[in-house]
Amino acid sequence: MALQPFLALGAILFAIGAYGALTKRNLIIVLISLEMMLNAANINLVAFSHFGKTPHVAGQVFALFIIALGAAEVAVGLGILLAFFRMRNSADVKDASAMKW
Amino acid sequence: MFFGMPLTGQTVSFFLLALLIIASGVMLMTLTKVMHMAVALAGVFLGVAGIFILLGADFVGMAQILVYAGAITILMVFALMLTQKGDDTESPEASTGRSLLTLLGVVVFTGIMLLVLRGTTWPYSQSAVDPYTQPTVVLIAQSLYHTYTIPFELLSLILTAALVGSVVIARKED
Amino acid sequence: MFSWQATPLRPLTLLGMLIGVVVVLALVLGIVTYLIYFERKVIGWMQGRIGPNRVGPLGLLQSVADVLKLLIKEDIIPANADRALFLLAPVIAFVPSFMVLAVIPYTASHIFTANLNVGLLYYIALSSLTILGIVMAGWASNNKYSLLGGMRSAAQMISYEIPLGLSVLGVVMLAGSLNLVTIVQHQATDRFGWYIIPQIIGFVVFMIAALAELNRTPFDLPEAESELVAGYFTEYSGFRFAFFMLSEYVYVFAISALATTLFLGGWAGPFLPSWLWFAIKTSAIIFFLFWVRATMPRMRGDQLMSFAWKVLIPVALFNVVLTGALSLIG
Amino acid sequence: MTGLAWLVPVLPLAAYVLLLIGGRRLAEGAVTSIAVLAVAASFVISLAIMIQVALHGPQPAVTFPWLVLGSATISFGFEVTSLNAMMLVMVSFVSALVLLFSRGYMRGDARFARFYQYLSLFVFAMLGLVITSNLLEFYIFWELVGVCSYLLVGFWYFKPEAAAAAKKAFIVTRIGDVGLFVGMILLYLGFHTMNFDTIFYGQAVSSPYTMAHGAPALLFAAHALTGPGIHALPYGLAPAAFVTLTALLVFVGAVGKSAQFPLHVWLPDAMEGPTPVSALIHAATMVAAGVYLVARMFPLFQASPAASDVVAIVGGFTAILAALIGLTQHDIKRVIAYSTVSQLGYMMLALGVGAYVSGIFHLMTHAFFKALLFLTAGSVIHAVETQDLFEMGGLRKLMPLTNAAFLAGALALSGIPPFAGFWSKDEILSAAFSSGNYVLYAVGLIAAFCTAFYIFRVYFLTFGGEYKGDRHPHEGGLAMTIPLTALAVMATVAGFFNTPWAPWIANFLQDRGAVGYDPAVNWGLMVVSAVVGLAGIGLAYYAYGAPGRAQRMAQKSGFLYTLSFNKFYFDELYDRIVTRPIRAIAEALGFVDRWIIDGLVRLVSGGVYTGGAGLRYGNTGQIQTYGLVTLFGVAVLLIIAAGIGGVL
Repeated sequence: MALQPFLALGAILFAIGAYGALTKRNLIIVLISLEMMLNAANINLVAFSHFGKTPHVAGQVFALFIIALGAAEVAVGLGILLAFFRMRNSADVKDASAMKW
Repeated sequence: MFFGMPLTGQTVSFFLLALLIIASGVMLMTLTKVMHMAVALAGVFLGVAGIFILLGADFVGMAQILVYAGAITILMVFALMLTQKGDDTESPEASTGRSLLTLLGVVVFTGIMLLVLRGTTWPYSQSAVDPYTQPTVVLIAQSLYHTYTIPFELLSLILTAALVGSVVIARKED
Repeated sequence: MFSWQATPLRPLTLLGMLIGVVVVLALVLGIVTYLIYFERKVIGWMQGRIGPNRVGPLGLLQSVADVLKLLIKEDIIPANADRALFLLAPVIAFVPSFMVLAVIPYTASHIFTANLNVGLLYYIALSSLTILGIVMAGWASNNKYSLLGGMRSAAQMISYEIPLGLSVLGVVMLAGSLNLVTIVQHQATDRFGWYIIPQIIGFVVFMIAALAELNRTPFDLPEAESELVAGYFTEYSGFRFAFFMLSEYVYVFAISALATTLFLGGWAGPFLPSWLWFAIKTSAIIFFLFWVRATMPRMRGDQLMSFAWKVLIPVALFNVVLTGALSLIG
Repeated sequence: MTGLAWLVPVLPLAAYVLLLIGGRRLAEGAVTSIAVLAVAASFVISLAIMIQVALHGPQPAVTFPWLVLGSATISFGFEVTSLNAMMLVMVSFVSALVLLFSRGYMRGDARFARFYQYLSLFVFAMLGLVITSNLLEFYIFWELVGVCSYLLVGFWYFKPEAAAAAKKAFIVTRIGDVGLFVGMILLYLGFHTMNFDTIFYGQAVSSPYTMAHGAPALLFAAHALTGPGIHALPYGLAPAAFVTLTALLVFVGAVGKSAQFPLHVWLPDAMEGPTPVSALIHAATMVAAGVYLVARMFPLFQASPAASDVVAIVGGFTAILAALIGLTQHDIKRVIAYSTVSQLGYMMLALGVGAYVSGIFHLMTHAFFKALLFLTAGSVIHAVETQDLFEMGGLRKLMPLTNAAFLAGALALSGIPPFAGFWSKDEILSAAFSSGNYVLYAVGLIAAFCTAFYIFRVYFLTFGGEYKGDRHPHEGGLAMTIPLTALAVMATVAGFFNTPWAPWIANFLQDRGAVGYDPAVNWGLMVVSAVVGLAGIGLAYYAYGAPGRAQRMAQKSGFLYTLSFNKFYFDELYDRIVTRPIRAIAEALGFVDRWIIDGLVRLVSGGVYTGGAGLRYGNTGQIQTYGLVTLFGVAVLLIIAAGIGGVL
C-alpha cells in the first residue's frame, strides 16, 4: 500500500463533510458533517505517521488530540444547540442568523 | 493485482473500508430520516477506525470507536431525538441552486486535490506492514508524557472546560 | 506471527478465516444455550423451585427447544415501524458482542484469540457499539415503551461505561499493558497474586458497572417488565428477539471472561489444564451474576444516574490515584 | 556631609510622596508637621553643608551615567559649590518658614493636604535645580518648578482669575524656556557635554577646587574661544559669536523665569494664588531660579561683554519700570510683586556689570525681606480679608507684631541702614558706579527712591491712620507669628554678613580668588543711597500722612499717573501685537484644519462608511453562505497553486 489512496480517501471524506456542512439545514447534521471533516484530517495524520521516510508516532498523537478536541466540540456544540432549540424552538441553521448587521 | 497494487488483505480491507466510508458518507448526505443518518454516521466512523487499524494505529482506532462510534453517535442521536418536532424527517433542504453550487465547489475542490495528490512525488514509504519497533500504545504513551506533556495537560483543561461549559449552557434556566 | 495484512489474499486463507469464525460462533451458541439453562436452574434453586426438567435429561435440552421455537416463529414487523432500522438493529446489537470475544485469552495457548496490544480498549470500545443497536431498536419499533426503554438503556450504558473504563485502569497501571495476555502473565508474577487483591476497589466497581452494562438486575430498568413491558425489544419476536437475547447472554459470558482475565488471573491455576481453570473462574463470576439477580431488588430510577456519577466514578478515580501512589511507593 | 547633599532635595520629595499617598487621611497638623519637618531637616543639612564648604572648600560633583547616546554620555548627579551651598540654605530656610506660615493661612481649606503636597514638590524642584551638576538635569527641574508654579498659582482654580493667572504664568515663562532650551542645545553641540564643569573648564574639576566657582572666567574664555571646542562649534559660528549667542539665549530663559522686561507681566498676576505661594515664588523658589541660572552660567556671561551689557541694561530697565508701576497700584500684593520685579532687575543689573557677589548677596537678603513682606501681607489679608490698600489702615495698633515685621521688611527694602537691603543694594549701586555705568547707576538710584516711596505708601495706608473696614483684625496664630519673627530678624541683620569691612559672603563665594567685579568701599555712595531711601520715605509720609494729599498729587501728575496705574499698558500692548495676530493666524489655520483637512478626512471616512453600509448587505448571518464562499476561495487558491506548479 502507498500513501496516496489514504490521502485520496481523506480528501473525498472531507469533501463529503464539507458538502454536508454547507447544505444541510439541521444544525445537528451540520455538526456531524464537521466531525466527518475532522475524521478526514485524522486519516491524513495517521497515514503520514505510517508512511513517509521516518514513520513517527506523532501523527497518531495529534490524531488523538483531534479526537479529544472533537469530543469537546461536540459537547459544547450540542449544549449550545439545546439552548438554541429551547430559545427558538428550532434546530435550523437559517434561524441562527442573529450575528449580522 | 488490483489497480496496480498487490491483492493482499491490506489492499482488500482498504477498498472495503473506503467503500464503507464513502457509501456511508453519501448516504448521510442523501437520506432524509435523521435516525438513518445516525446509522450512516456510525458507518463512517467505524470505517475510519478500520482505516486507522489498517495503518497500524490500533490505539487511535480504538479511541475512534470509543469516542466517535460509541459516544458521539449516541449523543447525536439523543440530540436529534430531543430536537424533533413531531415529524422525524430532516427540515427541508437548502435550495437546489445552492446545493448544486456547493456540489460544484466540492467537486472542483476534490478534483484538484486528487490531481495534486497524483502529481506529487511523496517521500517514499516503506512497504513494511508495521513500521514501528514497539507497540503503538507504548510509543504514544512515551510521546504523550514526554514530548507532548504540556499539550496533553492543556487538552485535559479543555475537556474540563467543555464539560462544565456545555452543562452550564444547556441547563434549563431556573 | 500471522499477519493477515501482508499475506496475499488467497481463497484458502479466506476459507480458513471463515471456518474459524463459524467454529467460534457455534461454540458461543452452545455456551449461551447452557448459560440460560444454568441461570434458570440457579434461580430456581435459590427460589426453592426445580427449574427446567422436562426436555431431555435434567431439562438439558430445554434451551435448545426454546431457541428452536424462536427460530420457527413468525417474524412480525409492525406496520408503523421503520422497516430498515427495525431489521438492522438486532444485527448492530449482536455483532459487537460477538466481536469482543476475539480478544479474550481463554487458554495458555489462546487459540482463536487475537493477541491485540490494545485488547482491553478493544473490548470497551466495541461493547459501546451495542448501545447504538439498542437505541435503534427502541426508536425503530415506533412504540413508546420501546423508545423509553431504548433511551433509558442508552443513558444507563453510557453512564456506566465510564466507571467501567476507569475501574480497569488500576489493573492496566499494575500490568503496564492493555494487552489481555500480558495482563494475565503479569498476574502470575505479581507479588500480591491475582489483581483482585490489590485491586479490590476496582473489582467491586467493575462488577457493579458490569451489572449495569448488562442491563441485569438490579439495573434492569431498560427492560423492566413491570414498567416497560420488555423495554426496547417489546415489538420484536422470533429470531430477531433471539438475537437480542443472544447478545445479552454473550455479554454475560464475555464480561465474566473479562473479569476473570483482569482480576482472577485468567487461565492460571495448578494441576488442571488452563482452559478448565478459565472455565471454572468464569463460571464462578457468572454464578455470582445470577446470584445477584436472584436476590437483589431493582434500583430506583432517580438514583441510577447519580449513583454512577457521584459514587462509582469518584471511587474509581480514587482507586486510580491510590494505585498510582502505591506503585510509586512500591 | 556633602556626600549627603542629595538628601536635601529628596526629603521634600519624600514628604510629597507621603502626602500624595496618605495626605487626605491625615489631620492638618500632621500634614504640616511632615512637610515642615522634611524641609527643616533639609535646612539643617544645608547649613551643615555650607559650614563644610566654608571650612574645606567645594566638593567635586557626584555623577552617574544616565543616558548613553552614541559617543556622548549624559550623566546625572549633584555637586556642592559655594554658590549652591548658600542657595540651599537660603531656599530651605525661607521655604520652611513659608510652609509653617501656611498652616495658619490655609487653615480649613478643603484641599489643605494637596496644598502642602504641591508646596513640597515645589521645594523639591527648586532644591534639585540648585544642587544639580548638569544642564539637562537643571532644565528638568527648571520645568518642574514651572509646573509647580502653575499648580500653585492656580490652586484656587475655581476662581477664573486664578486659572487665567496660572495659565499666563505657565505660558509666559515657557517663552523664556524656549530660549534656554535652544541655548542648552547649542551648548551641547558646541561642547558635547551637559556638565557645567566640563562646559566651563573643559574637564571635570577634581577635588579640591583650585578655584572657586565662577572665578576662572578667563580660563573659560580661553577654553571656549581657543580650546578644542573651536572646531566643533555648530553652524560655523565664530567662538565669540557663539558665546554671545548662547549667553543671550540662556538669559532669555532667565528673563522668563525671573520676570524681567519684557516677560515680566506674569508675576503680578500670579498674585491670584494663595499668599504663601506668592511668598515662596517671589522669595525663594521660582524667580530666584532665573537669577541663579545667570549666576551659575556666570563664566559664560563673563566671556561675552555684549551679553553682559544686555543683562545689565535689561535689569536696570526692569528695575525702574517695575518701581514706577508699583507707585500707583491699589492691591497690596501687586505692589509687593512689582517690587520683586524691580529688585530682580537690580540683581540682573549687578550680574550684568560683573558684580557677582553683590547679585547673589542681594538675592539672599531679598529672599528674607521679600518673604517677610509677603507673609506680613498675608497676615494682613488674612486679618482684613481684602487686598485693597484703601480699605485698610490703622493696623499698627491692632496688629503690633505684624506692624513691626512689615516695618523691618519695608526698611530693608528701602535700603535704610542698618537693615539688610541697604548693604546689598548699596553694593549693587556702587558696583554700577565704579564700573563706569553712570546711567545705570542713576537709574538704580531713581528706582531706589521709588522703591522707598511705594513701600512706605503701602505701610502708611495699611498701618497708619484709622481702620476703614468693619472687621476685627487680629494677629494670626503661632504658626504665622513665628515665621514673621524669624524673617524679621533675618531682614534686619542679614546685611551684616557682607559689610564692606567684613565681606564674609564675598569671601565665602570667592574664597580662593576674585569673582567678577569686587567694588571697593565707597562711603560717599553709601551716604547718597541712604539719603535717597530716606527721601522716598519722607515723600510717602508727606503724601499719605494726611488724607487727600495723595489724590491731589496724582491729579497733578495726570497722564503719568494713568500710565503707571495701568502698568504702562503692557498687557494691552501684548494683546495687540502678539495675542491678536497669533489668534488670527490660529483661526485661519483652524479654518484650514477644520474644513479642508478634516473635510478630506470626513470624505474618506464617509466613503468607507457608505461602502461598508453597502457591503454589510452581503453579511447575511447565514454561516453556510460564508462557508460556501470560503470553499470557493480555497478552490481558487488551489487552482492557482496547482497552476504555478506545486506550492503544496
